[in-house]
Amino acid sequence: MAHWLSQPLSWTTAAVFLASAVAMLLVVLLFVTYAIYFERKVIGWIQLRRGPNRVGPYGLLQSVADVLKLLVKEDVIPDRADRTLFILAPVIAFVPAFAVLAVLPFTETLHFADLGVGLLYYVAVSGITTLGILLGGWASNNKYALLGGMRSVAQMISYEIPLVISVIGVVLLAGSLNLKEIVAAQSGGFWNWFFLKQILGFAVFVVAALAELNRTPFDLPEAESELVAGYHVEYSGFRFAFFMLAEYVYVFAMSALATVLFLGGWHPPIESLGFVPGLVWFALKFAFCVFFLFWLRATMPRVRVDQLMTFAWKVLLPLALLNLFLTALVKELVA
Amino acid sequence: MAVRTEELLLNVGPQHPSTHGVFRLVVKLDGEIITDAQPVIGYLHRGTEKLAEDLTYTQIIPYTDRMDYLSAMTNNYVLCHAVETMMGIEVPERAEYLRVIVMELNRIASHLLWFGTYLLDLGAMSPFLYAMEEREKILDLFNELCGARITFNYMRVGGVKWDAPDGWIDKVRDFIPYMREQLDGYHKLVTGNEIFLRRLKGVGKYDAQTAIAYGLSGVNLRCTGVRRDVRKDEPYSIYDRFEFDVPVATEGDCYARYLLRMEEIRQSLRILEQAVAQFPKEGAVMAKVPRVIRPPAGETYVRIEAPRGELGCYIHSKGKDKPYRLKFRRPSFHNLQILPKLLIGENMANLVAILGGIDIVLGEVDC
Amino acid sequence: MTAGISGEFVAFFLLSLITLGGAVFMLSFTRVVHMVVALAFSFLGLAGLYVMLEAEFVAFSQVLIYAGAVSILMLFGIMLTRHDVDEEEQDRRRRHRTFAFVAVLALFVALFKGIVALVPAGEGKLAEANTLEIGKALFTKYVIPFELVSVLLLVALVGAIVLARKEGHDA
Amino acid sequence: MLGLAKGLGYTLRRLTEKKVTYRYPDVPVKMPDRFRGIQHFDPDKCIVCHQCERICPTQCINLTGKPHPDPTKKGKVIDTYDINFEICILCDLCTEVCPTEAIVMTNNFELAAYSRDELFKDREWLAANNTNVRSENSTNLLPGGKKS
Amino acid sequence: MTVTLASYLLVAAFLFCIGLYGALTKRNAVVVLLCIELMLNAVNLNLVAFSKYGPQPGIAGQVFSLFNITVAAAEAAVGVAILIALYRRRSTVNVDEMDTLKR
Amino acid sequence: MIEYINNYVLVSIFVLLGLLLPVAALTLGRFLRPHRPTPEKGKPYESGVEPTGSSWVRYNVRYYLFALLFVIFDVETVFLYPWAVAYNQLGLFALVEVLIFIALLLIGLVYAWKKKVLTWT
Repeated sequence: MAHWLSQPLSWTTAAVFLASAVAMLLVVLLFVTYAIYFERKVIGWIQLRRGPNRVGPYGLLQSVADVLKLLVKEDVIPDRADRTLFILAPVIAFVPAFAVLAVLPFTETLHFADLGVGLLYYVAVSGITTLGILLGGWASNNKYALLGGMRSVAQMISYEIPLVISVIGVVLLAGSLNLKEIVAAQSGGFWNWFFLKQILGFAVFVVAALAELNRTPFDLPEAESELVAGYHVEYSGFRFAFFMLAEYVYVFAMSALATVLFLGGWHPPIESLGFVPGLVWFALKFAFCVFFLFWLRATMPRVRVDQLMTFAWKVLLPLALLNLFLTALVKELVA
Repeated sequence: MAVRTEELLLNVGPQHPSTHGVFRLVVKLDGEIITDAQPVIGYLHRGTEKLAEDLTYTQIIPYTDRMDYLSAMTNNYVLCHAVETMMGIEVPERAEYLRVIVMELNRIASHLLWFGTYLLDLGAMSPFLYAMEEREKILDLFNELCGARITFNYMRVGGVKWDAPDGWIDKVRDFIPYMREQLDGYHKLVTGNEIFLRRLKGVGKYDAQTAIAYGLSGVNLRCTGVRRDVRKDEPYSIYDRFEFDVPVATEGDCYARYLLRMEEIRQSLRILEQAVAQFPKEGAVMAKVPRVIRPPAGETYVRIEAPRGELGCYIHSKGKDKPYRLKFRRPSFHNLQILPKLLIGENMANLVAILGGIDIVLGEVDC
Repeated sequence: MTAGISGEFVAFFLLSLITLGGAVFMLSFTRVVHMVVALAFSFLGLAGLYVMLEAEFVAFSQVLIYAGAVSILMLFGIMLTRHDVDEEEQDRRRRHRTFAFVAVLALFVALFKGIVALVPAGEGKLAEANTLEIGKALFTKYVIPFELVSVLLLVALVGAIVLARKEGHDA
Repeated sequence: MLGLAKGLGYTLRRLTEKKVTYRYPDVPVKMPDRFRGIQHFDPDKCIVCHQCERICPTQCINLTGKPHPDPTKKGKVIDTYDINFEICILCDLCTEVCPTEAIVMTNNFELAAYSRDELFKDREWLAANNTNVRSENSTNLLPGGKKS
Repeated sequence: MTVTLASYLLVAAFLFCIGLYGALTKRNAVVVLLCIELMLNAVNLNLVAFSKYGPQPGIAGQVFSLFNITVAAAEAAVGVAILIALYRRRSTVNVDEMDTLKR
Repeated sequence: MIEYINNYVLVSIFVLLGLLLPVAALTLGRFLRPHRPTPEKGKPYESGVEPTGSSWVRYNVRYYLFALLFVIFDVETVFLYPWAVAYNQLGLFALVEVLIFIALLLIGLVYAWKKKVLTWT
């Protein structure tokens, strides 16, 4: 990709870019399909069930069937809803989810846009999804949806702050916002990976990322036992699918981001294991992150909304700032 | 003119995932704070008590199955117990042991289901399925004993319908250590979980006086420090033969109720252990009763300790084969009354924790 | 980069269209929530223009703060107040509007003349290490404004809390 | 934090345990002998004593008798016998009172139907439902508790 | 057809004028706030444009636009807060009715 | 410069593709899915009963306060990023500056904390 990025823009390069983006889209869709399948399987196994096993061999086509069902499902828009925003909201939620993938590097060579401000791009663009969720909740003209929307937004904005501050520690160590350079700064064994040097920042990042993803134990926005389904109560068919898709694309993006920022990206844990391709290492770490999310979901109860907000501002934010200060201080003293 | 947040009138239920059946709660919200809560019941009303006036006593038994459908055995028992008291029937030893065994098993099954659904309300999915698996084992035992898994129709005036099949008692015996082990697992998975603790501790608190004033019973009363258990205080059946404790807590919050229910499972296992050990080898399971059951004219009220609290049965007989008036004191109905008081001023997120903590069964509330 | 209309121009045209379209729609919508959404699009278009001007960092700060944060703040502000106000116009308002329109038009004409008269100036190279440059400038040349920013933020935070909070007490 | 870690450990350990779900439609569920499924009715045994009809708490059993075709024999034989499974609560009381075991329980329980009308089962259907018939029937109710 | 400084400045001027017009004519205080944001953004665009094409191209324009964003954010925050406070008192968001100081 | 342009071309392709997918899928779905509206389907869900009152009500101010904190701290992070990137070349003085900067904002946070803005109830 680096080769194509340094070529002057022509129809050929544009076509290559387009092809790569389409490929990425397909990969992501495939990931989402099987992430949902895998999630259901893992949770099923943990709960002594078999998980989906009806559609296709081992239930492998279950998610495909689900998507097809959503596609042919009647699309109901409530009469009193704000039609325009109701239609627009899932799109607003999904587009940034896909757009953030443009900056994630998977290996030294396999990456897309190599922005100088990659991390900021991720943080900024992912913030727009919040808007989609709020609009979706509001446009439905449903009390549960409004409550859910308000809650999710309050939660997502509260945790965005610790999230963005916790990664500043990484930026300090790497001296760049470029994700490729951040990974490059972690080469040479797992003791150089930032999750060790940034253990506090990593902890804050994990918690805040979970909350940003609306995953258990922070899945309040769609707390089905209280708010039924949260902001997307009124959504059905493919409009609902796009909220869902956005959520899982963020699972992909956030796991990849965690791998890049803290788990050393494509670097092997020990130098001598360098003969294994970087993509494999990346995939392994990435898969672990994804599995961790599912594992948590099978274990944890849900946090209560007031405790959630308090926790973000009173615990995580000070911790993130402390981490930032300590990192800078250590760096100053060591250098 | 002070204008502030408008109040949001929200219907929680009847079609809502965490109202445990068809229960409706009209909630007024200020932001996420509940300013008023109005329970609406009756979506499951079947008029059991009125229907009973037109049924013979044997025919009423299947109806009691459907009151508290999570612990039908105790419901079966309370009716039979009331009629037996009126008619002065002596129930054979073996039948009494079978009754105690199934009632305690049913208490465990009921608490397990509560545990599972409560955790589901709180957002944890796995405990539900684990609890269901253990409950399944109990239901299988029931299935083998009386051919049904929920609506047993097992007890009869004067005894029980079926004797235990061969090897059934051994299966119950094997179940006890298994259940103990699983219970330890639950504690590992749930009880120490900080998120869980923070959601329950101090939530839905009330004191003993309030509890008594509202007529609460069972765990909902015992969590405030009142040691009241009909099995101990007015032993019925053969409960005076067993050694067991009545767990009591003083906090009066949801966490205390959780711990008590879990401890009650342990105590029930203790009773089961003793009952299985003392189980008579031989004997009838049915007393000699007249072909047509006609309690003498008069009234009687008996009470027993159901999983949800004090279950009472009042019979007014005119000497006919059908009751003149039949009334059940259903613990869920009485326990539910405190709900609005607990909810007002609480956070919306605590709603399910409090509602679930009371442990109601709508079949029993509406009856 | 091909002949004829350059890609740069197409991008500029589209982004300006989004920006100005968002702004115009903002004025013409009747629902306040729609206005905020239109404005958010306008902000995004502006961020695109910043990218074209090789100000990556400013561009994504714009996305982060405006499209992400300020829009949400505004939406919350709307949801906290009565927002279904129709902007129905009375005669008095119409006169006022006409007057405002003429004044704004005059201003635009003046600005237009000024801009057209502008001598094209040199073009700087900024793209490399944009963030680093900003960081260096911020912490050497502009230390005082930077610290003032924190004071401003503090004052805004405290002031807004004082103004908006209340409900907790007298409710 | 320790509690969370403990819980995670617990779930991880259960991940590899044997699964407990039934493969229900593929592998039929074996119900114990006493299971109360759908009744089997044997018209030849029926003496038209109406006891089952009378004991039924929901009055879902309807039966009519006719004079015995063999005029030398006294009593009646069964003419129609219907159970309305829309309201039947499977309480098992009918089999309990039947003196001749004409109506007995089977282990079959699959009653799902697309129409309510299909739930109205007549004599022929009930007679044809003769698989998995329960072996023990109501004998336990006799005082003295002799097991069958 | 190339994009010059003037193009950016024109867009900014247009944006500024839309904002100004809205701020002068709209009665809903929230909308007025939005219009002010728009005007500030127009200024920002100018700053960034000058930082690339100005007489002295340099990072200063971008730094100042950052400051400007900050000011705008603070303004929005306080503006909405004032709005809420006023609304609570007067139950309206109509700027024409917020004229206590005139009386 | 070429790389800069190419990067953003790629980003815009991603954005466009992200837009295209929902539009295409929803348009495709329009031909596949049934459309039989009934008045009941158009009603908002409220646990199976008729909803009472509109849901577009004025909402609790608490949400605004969190949004306010969010905006303020978001702006703060915008200034922290360049600092973190340039820290290698700036040294101790910049650290002190940032400390003052963070300290001032922490005062704001503590103020909010004291005024019970951060507690939900």
